[in-house]
Amino acid sequence: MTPLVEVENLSVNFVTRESDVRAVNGVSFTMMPGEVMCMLGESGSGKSVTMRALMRLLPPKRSVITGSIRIAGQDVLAMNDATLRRMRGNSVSMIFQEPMTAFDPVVSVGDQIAEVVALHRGVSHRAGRQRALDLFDLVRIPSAQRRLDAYPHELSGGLRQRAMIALALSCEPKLLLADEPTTALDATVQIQVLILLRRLQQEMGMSVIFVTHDLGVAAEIADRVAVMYAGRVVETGPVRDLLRNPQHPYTAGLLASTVHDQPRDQDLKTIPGAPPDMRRLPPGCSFAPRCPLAGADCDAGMPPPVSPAPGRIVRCLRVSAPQVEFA
Amino acid sequence: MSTAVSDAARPGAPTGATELALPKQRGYWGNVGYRLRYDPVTLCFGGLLLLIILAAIFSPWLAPFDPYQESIIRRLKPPGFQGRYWLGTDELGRDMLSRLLYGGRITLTMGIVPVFIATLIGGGLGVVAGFAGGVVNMIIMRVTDVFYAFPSVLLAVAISGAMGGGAGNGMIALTLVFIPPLCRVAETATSQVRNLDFVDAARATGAPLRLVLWHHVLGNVLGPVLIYASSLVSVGIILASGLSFLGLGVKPPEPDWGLMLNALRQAIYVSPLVCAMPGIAILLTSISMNMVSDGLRSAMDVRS
Amino acid sequence: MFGYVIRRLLAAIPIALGVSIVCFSLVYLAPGDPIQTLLPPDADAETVDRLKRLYGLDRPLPVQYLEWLYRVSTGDFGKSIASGRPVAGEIYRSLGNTVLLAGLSVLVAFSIAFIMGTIAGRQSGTWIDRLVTGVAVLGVSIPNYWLGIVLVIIFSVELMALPSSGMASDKFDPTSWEHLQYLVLPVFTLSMIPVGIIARTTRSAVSEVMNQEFIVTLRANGLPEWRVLKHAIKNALPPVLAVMGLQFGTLMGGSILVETVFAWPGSGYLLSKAILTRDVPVLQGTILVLSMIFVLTNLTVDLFQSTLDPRIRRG
Amino acid sequence: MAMTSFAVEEHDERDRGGPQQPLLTVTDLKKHFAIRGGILGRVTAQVRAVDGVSFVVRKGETLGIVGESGCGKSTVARLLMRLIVPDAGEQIFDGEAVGERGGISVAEMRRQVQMVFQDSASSLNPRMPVQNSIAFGPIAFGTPRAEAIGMARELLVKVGLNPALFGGRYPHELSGGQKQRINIARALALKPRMIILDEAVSALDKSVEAQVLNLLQALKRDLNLTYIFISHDLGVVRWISDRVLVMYLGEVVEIGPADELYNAPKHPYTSALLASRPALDPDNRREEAPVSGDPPNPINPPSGCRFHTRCPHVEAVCSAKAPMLGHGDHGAHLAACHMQDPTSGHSQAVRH
Repeated sequence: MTPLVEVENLSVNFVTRESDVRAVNGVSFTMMPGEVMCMLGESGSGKSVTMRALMRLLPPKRSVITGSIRIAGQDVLAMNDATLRRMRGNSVSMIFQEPMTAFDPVVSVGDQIAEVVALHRGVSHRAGRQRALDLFDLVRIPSAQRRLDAYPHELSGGLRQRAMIALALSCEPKLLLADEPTTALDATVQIQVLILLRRLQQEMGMSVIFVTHDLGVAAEIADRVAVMYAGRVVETGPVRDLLRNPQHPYTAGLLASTVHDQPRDQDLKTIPGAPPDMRRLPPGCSFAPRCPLAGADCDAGMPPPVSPAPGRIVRCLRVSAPQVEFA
Repeated sequence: MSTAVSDAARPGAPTGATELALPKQRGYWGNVGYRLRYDPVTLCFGGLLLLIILAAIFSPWLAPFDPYQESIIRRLKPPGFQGRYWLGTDELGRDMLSRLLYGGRITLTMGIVPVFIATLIGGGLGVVAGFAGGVVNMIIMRVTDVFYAFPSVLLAVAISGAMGGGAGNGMIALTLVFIPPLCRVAETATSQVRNLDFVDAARATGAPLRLVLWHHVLGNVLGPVLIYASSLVSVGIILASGLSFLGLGVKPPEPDWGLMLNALRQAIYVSPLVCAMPGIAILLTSISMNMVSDGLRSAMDVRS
Repeated sequence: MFGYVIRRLLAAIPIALGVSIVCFSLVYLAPGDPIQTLLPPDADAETVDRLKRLYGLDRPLPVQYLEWLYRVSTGDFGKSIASGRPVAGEIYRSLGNTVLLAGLSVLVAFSIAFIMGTIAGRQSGTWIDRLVTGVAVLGVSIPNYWLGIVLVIIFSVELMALPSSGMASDKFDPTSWEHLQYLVLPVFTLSMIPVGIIARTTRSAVSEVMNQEFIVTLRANGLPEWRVLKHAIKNALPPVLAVMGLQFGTLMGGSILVETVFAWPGSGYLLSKAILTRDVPVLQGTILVLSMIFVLTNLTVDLFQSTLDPRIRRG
Repeated sequence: MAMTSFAVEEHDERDRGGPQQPLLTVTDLKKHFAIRGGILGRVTAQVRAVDGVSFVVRKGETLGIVGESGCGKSTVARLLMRLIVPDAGEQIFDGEAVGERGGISVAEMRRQVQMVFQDSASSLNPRMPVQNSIAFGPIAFGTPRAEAIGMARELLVKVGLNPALFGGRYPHELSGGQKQRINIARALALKPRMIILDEAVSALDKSVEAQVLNLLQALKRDLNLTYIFISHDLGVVRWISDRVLVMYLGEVVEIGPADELYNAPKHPYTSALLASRPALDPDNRREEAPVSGDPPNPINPPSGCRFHTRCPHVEAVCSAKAPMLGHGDHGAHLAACHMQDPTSGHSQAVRH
């Protein structure tokens, strides 16, 4: 089987007069059709920027994208505008964190979906609305007919996100990019949306890249996890192995510091310090300043990727060392 | 010290170094000044504005002639006349340059004083309305709405027209015109700031209201109000000249720019260039004022 | 929606009453006895007394106000001191000309400024944005009475291409160039300020919308740029239309300077003549009518805005 | 540097009733926000943001409050600080009624109870160096300026920030975690006895969240503090709280000791909330959502038990009659559910 997504050495710089922010520095990964990959990382780690770079949605004047992106065999960075537009919303689509701001506030949700369907399928607006109705049933929006004419602000948070998913699935994409789609939702609604997405992914057989900062969400939905730190993928692997046996000190620290039924009378384990300033990255491994295992050799350069087990890639000089014990 | 959590993982780690290397701390106004220094357009117009204001202040020393000295023989002479009347003479033979310099004093005063007074009154009312909320807010804002329901030129003309014109009445009229918009801007800014958590946090200390207002609200409201007021100065100058142009402002023979424009209108067929001059003076002043105000606005925008 | 309309209408009533109080009190702002401002200066004492009783000036102020309000609402604005004719008729004759001038100016301004502002807002930060912003600043900085004079100097005095003032005849005929050419300079002059203001508003509204998240969604769904722009304009339009309505109202009252320059026989010109002759009944009546039109325009704009933006209706 | 000012005080003269007297007792707290509409702008609906909330906080404990957005937990925090005025309810602070004659004044109560807000950015004055923000409270109560700034710098050390590096900075020059440390320092400046933490760690990254939680626990030990910890994150609440209170649509549905409530929830809503947590184990994924739909709008909430529209155990009695939370000792595990009341007529009601 050929990979659906191949990203190689992707870098994104945001250039302003005052600074040059290196949001993504050399991200590489491949994805098979039908696979669900979670990009896991904290705010500012470059996961959302990577998503947007995949669809070339970053402001062209202020951002410089280098490296290569191939989706379904096509070179995304070399596409002309017309080809790019045919890809967007059609074979590749996207869901956003805040469905309130992701919909046009003055157009009804039904019309917004119909517009996209009509555009890509070349059908009438009426047929587009019919398709929107079917999609609303697919994502289990109750009283779908009535909700088609609702404006975004008239829907509850959970229904808005379901409508957003309906919009993203309207042209049966091969690849769905989901940028923290459940972060803004309440706990009881988040699990509903996660289960819905998992079911739809299996039924439609599409690939999903799911961006999140929440390990629990990753555990619920991912086949594979890529952990990002300071604009780099520091570790990838199958979700089970990675959560049970994290290799990179950052992944281990993140797992340890996530509050989940730890004993109450003990301090939580923490990663000291704060993520680096993306304008002034450390010379070597960007995690070295916070890492309990770091030594002088870590400042020499970015550690090369090593593979301690099949399907796993880690960028750390200490991976051959025994199990990382976190302070 | 048991509670302190170290910010650096290991001694001598680069974390500490990057924190020390942060840009110099300038504070808010320092930052505004820093940004303004790199904004050549605003600096240029700011310089021009300063020049105009200085010229107005020092007009008695700068003006080559008495601005009231009439002469029948040298009426409406073109610029450069006899090498001494650089900008020519007006319909009564008075030196244009001297009159424009002196006129700056009157016109600028007519434009700036009402804005200043209106900022104090309207801004104050707005802050009170915004912070107090409830009935006080309703009373102040409803009265404001009534005055807002007049087009500004019309209100200025109506009040000064009914009061019988004159520079003083003109300024009163303009002050009344400017109070409602300033009140609105101050009210909006105050009620926005009032709802921010840091004001709640300050109230939650149990500190007296006046201290919360003074330290946490005013400082954050002042910026938007001052920016707006500075943009009103240009409107003030145009409106004040307009009133004089209609015969409702400054009375002859005072050398006000608007009044000069009106008087010279009769002479457009004879000496069009001279006729255009007072207008150019008004235009240069108001455009520099607007540009400086815009520059300030973007320099004071914390987000960018 | 219906409730919203009724609430807006009801909210306009106190404002309209407030406006009428301000207009009523204009007479009392004038120095001296208000009766003097209503009479020619050479009137004898007996006439003064008779008129005082006639106008009810010997009664308490609130009573006077209510009587005045009643008279005004029946269309009786009193008689002009200068011409002796009823003020209502004078206003009626001039109002049409001002509506024509102000309406045309706002339409011209809107068409130019909306295109300018949209282009600038879409490409904020570029040289074209700076150019548009510069033109907009010029528009609001220029004293339009002076611009009128300059245009007269250029087009009437130097080029002799267009008439400098007045109107061809009392009856306006929009098909005749003879009539239309009198409009060219005043309309151009009067549209300068609204061009500046509308262009600025459009620019900031469009650039704000273009920075919103949903624009990314539209692009992420493969919509071509012109359709993205269509969505952006639909979002930016309500505030811009509100400003446009406001400008129409402002020009109705604010054309006084430009009408004076071009001797355009509108309500502003009427007002400026009334000021020179201290004709207070005309002054009061004209200002009342113009400000009421302003209140009505604002109300219309409000209601129109709510049909464009579904979020407003709830509030 | 003298460190005496924040050391543990053996005897706090403000402590009136001794360790047995609750620090805070809240009874039947209510706040309804009016929605105006219609032709005359009459009140057409009420948002029942907080509708009859009662609880007790003992000296030295941490009470966690959990619930989804719109359940009224943040409104409770602001009501307790009197940042908004309650419509009804009694609030007794260490034996004295707040804001009533013969009791304790609101200003005095505020000195002893402080609050940390969720949004670390907007809760600091952008035009003020952070040490001045910390010193504002003490200065307002008459501490000389220099002394208050000195105290502020000591507090910076206490929350793990170097005063020489951070004291003079403005909020926009700090990271989210650093800002939240400043907010904690500010809350400590008046030496309060109680701190209300309203989603204080929710906006932080996981790795920073754990640091701040450890800091909060350490401060509580060192300074004899009492916390009300409000959050939507069940894991965090369990770790930090001694007792937990669950809110749904403005009402308390369950209250009890943390471990008991987490291990054996009594209210179906609490069970659903706990079951909605992602599993952290890929082999044990949730197949079915515990409840469907969004939480209902707090405007005109459902009749009877407010959870009955989403509850898997719903019966006729649930929409007809509102269940009571009941009373019990401090530390009792109570739930407002008909299934807990043998006399309610619910078929699954517990038998005693």
